[in-house]
Amino acid sequence: MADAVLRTKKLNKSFGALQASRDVSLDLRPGEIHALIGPNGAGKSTLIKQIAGNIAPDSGKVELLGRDVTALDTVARARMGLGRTFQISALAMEYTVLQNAVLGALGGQGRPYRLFRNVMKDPALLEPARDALERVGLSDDAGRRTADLSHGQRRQLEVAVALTLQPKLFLMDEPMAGLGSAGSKALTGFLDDLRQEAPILLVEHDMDAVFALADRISVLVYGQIIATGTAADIRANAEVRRAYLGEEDAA
Amino acid sequence: MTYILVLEQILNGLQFGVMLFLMAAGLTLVFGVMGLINLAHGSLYMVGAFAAAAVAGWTGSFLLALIASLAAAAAAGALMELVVIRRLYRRDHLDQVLATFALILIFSEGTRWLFGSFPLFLDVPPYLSGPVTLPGGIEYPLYRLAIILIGLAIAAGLFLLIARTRIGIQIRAGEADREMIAALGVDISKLYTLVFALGAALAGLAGALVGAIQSVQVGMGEPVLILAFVVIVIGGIGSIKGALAGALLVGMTDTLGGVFLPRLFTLFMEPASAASAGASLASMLIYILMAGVLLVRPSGLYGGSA
Amino acid sequence: MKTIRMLAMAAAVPALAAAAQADTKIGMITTLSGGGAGLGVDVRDGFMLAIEQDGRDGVEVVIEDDQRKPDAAVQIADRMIQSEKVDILTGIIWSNLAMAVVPAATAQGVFYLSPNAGPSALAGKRCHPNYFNVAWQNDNLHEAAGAYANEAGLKNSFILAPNYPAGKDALTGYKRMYGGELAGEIYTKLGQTDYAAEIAQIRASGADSVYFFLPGGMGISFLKQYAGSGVDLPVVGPAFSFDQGILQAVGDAALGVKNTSQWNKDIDNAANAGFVAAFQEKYGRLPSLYASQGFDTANLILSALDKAEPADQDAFRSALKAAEFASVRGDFKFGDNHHPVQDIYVREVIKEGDVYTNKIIATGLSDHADAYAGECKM
Amino acid sequence: MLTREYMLNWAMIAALLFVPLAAWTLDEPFIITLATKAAILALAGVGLNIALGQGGLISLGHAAFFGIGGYAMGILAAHAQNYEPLFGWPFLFEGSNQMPLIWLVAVAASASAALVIGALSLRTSGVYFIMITLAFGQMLYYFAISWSAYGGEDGLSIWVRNEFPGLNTLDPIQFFAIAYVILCLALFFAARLARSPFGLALAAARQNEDRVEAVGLTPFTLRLTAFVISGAITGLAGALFADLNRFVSPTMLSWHTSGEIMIFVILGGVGRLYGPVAGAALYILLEHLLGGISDYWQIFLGLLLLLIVLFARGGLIGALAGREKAHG
Repeated sequence: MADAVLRTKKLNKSFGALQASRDVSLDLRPGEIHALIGPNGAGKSTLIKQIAGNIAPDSGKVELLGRDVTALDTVARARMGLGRTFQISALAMEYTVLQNAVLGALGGQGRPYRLFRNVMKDPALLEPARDALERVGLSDDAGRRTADLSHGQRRQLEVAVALTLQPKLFLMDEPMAGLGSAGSKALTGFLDDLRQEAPILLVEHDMDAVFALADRISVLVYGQIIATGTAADIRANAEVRRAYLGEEDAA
Repeated sequence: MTYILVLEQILNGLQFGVMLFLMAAGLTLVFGVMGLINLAHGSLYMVGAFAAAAVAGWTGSFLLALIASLAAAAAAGALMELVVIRRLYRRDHLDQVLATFALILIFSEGTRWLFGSFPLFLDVPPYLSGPVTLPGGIEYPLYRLAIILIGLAIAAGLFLLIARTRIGIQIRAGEADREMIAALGVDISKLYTLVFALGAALAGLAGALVGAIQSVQVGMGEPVLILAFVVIVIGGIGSIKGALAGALLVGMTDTLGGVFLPRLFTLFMEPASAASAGASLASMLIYILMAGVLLVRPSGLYGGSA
Repeated sequence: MKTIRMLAMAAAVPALAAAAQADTKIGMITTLSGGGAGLGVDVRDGFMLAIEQDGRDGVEVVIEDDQRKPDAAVQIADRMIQSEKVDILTGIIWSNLAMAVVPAATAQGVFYLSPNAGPSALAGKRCHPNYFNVAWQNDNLHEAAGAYANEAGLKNSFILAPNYPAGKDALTGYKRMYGGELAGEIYTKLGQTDYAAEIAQIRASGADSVYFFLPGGMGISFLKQYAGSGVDLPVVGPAFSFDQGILQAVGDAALGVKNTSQWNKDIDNAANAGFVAAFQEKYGRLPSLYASQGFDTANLILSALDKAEPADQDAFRSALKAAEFASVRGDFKFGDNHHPVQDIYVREVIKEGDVYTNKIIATGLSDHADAYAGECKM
Repeated sequence: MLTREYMLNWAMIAALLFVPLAAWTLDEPFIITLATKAAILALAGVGLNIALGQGGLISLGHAAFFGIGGYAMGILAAHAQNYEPLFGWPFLFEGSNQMPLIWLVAVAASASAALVIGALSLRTSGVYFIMITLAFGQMLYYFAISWSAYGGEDGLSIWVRNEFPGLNTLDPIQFFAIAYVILCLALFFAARLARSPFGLALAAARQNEDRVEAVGLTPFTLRLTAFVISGAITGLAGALFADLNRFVSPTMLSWHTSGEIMIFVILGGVGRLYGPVAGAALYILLEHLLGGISDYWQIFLGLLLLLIVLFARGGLIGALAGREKAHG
């Protein structure tokens, strides 16, 4: 699988006595949705942060598009084509929806050091921004203040901003959270199509969505990947049922 | 340069550091628990010194003067918290800076209005005046020795207070998580007033102790305030341990730098300009120290997050 | 139109709204708020005492607070010159403020009489016909101290001052007259309040005496800490750290210290006796050095006004230069650079009843002029 | 888009022009001087506001740039007046009393200082950033106090104001015109900057650092650029301020000056484009009016400031123009 878009090799990360990642190796192939699931505290956030470049692993490697990026920061990885949405919306709350999307387009374009041009009148930025909003269904809200959006709308905007970057892959941290069943369904349909554009590494708690969408699923427990496979494989995996689904049922 | 001189200077640095700690402790507590930048902390130092000078003038008792300084500064602190400060907890640092800057103006000019423009008199009591001879033949002022001991005792007391008492637990809880402490059923506004008054009392005591060997005058708090900020930033804001480490570091650096830098410069300059150039560098030294510490540890020596 | 203008003035300059037509306008810029306000208050009170005693019509004094900020002082001076059209400016306490205000003011044709600050530049290269110093050139008191040290047989002085121009001038002035060895020379941080480190160095230096220039609170701190240190070398200083206002805050620590001054309340002449009594009666406190300087400055102006109008610049200048007034210092005359040529005394701090004060014990320098007069081309 | 804030801004900038013009016809030069001071301090505030309001960088060390600008003026002018060459290599330079050249040097010097101070300080954030900028300011302050070649704490006095081609700068109204035009240019520049791609990214970094990184932009360089621009404008204001007083001293570098510039910004309203203009004008007016009331006027100043912080949130413009609307 030399053509994996993203690959982690034996990532290890400890915080004091707590080992948050234990020999984590996974990959993301073109055209797929690879879901990462696991109970709270399993180390999903830590893993995401190592992939995005917020924290450095103690050992192991992260490869993006075949290149070792372990030493690169988040900005460099974003520029290489890593489009990311956050678990807790990371948006400029004082801005309008459109401004947030334009910010994404500006990042994608990579030329922020222009001091005079009116950014909100630049067609090269406005067009991709409006397109992205259209695709996630936020066109009508383009002029609203982001802080005034509902929780679900903010998730949609996160996705739209990631779209403006025209990324080579998506890293989505619980995009369904707080969306409600209708919204969740709509986004599921959207992601279903999106995988053709770029593969998605999806961290998600909404099991319906995961099993509906994922080509492959990896299960993380206590910092370790205990199984990787198709939805059917995972459903059938006894260890997963014991370690993870069992707990879910009990809760 | 004899070893006695070096030892004496180390004691001086220690004494200065201990004094800074009394100022910095309140500042860092208030920041750690309430998230507040209080520029008016220096005014409380001044209030303590003026209260002590006034009471010493009336009664002639230094002990009463110290008690008065604690009481007056605590009262002024509590009043300040009740009337102004508690409206600022939810504001950003900018509003806090401006409001407490305004408090400096009010306190300074108010004090001048009450006590006049000339410095007040406050002296070391007879039983603490004069030098003592320490082991090793160092002659050292008894009063400064007393300051070191009082300061260290208070530092120990503070650590005990925070580690062992109910209030200490609440303070630590408040630093960690403000919502949680309310959930514990603690009357948070009372706790805040208490913490603020405690910090104020320490500042007031520092003002009184220092006032006896310095000049009790309007504006005396400001240079100390800046130093106290340097201390807590070096130590890591919110950390009492950091405040102590920072205070001693700043005290030593300032004292020893002032003594030894000019001497160092005489190695390659003529005496008069060496004295002047060395003194220039010495006056910038603690700021260089602070910038250096922050460059290596952006949240100070014992700081978690800003 | 006229009403509008009056309103505009009233709105902008309330302190001056009541300004009546006066023949001679004197602008006083001095420090009345914040740290150091005590000096400005004394200069003002001494000055106004003389104006009131004189009681003549046609002299108006406008007083403004400079907050000890150079830019504030410059702007007040601009206003007084441009809007108020003052004839004479005075009042500045600090050298740095004087350096900011005086050159521009005299260049605009106004007279400036300094009641306190005497930076060396204004006595030498930058001297100006319209600038008169009624107090001293900054080095004077230090030079007298150096001369006194020789006379007292001091051979190994330890000297210290803050690290800023006046501090360097002070030590330079002392060394100019002093003939002995230096056990040490230290520049401290401006505004420093703790002198433990310096005192330890003094103790270790083997000096036979200490000379210090630490104005304001710095001096109070130094003296208290020195007294508690057990070092008992004789201390000499300029009058600034032993003045009436400050002395009460130093207390016993200052007793017996020798200091140099061009004035003291026990100088024996009628003008001085009258001044001391009147000042005490009016303000309820003993006058300070600064008050005496303010008082002399006012009387000098009044004496010149007897002879000429400020508008007649040449005549008024000669009248000032003549200095025919009853100075509380006794004899007083100006040198060619318009700085005083005067006696400088050595005083000792004593206690009179409950009040700490000074008495003259010797004359440090007689008819002393400053060292920069030669550089003044006027 | 005729919002109240928009109209208020025009009213303010018009008032700042009208008052000195009126004073000029009424022959009240001092009011012109006050207006000039307000314009220059507002300019310093406009500079700080780029870092503070747009970038969210609470710098308590902007006096450093203000002072560097001031000393650039003082040193160039002093050498020009005394005919003492500033340096003889690589070419002979005798200083200058031409304002345009002085401004250029002031901007270059303060921008370089901001580059160094910013590059070091921006490694920290929050209160630590406030304090480290303060520390750098204090270093320069103490350095200037003991730098005897240029007057130390006595400062550096130049006897006449520097020259500007075609104008008589000693005439208060003409000097005011210079300051006013520069202020307007700076306001125009700041407004363009806020709406530019750079401004969008900078303000986004203030609101959410993660977001900016995730779209592939580096908050550090955005902030450093803002800090340098901010320092350069404040430095230019410093050069003008020194020329207004024909004097420069370490006071310009003290932390009080940093605090005052910050007060102008907060008084007017943080992040409001014209906030510093409103703030500086109000502060100078208060200082001037209260100064006549009593020796203890600073008590009233303090009380007023306190009331404004506590009860007029969003500063003067916030109180008059209402809550800030979403951008764009």
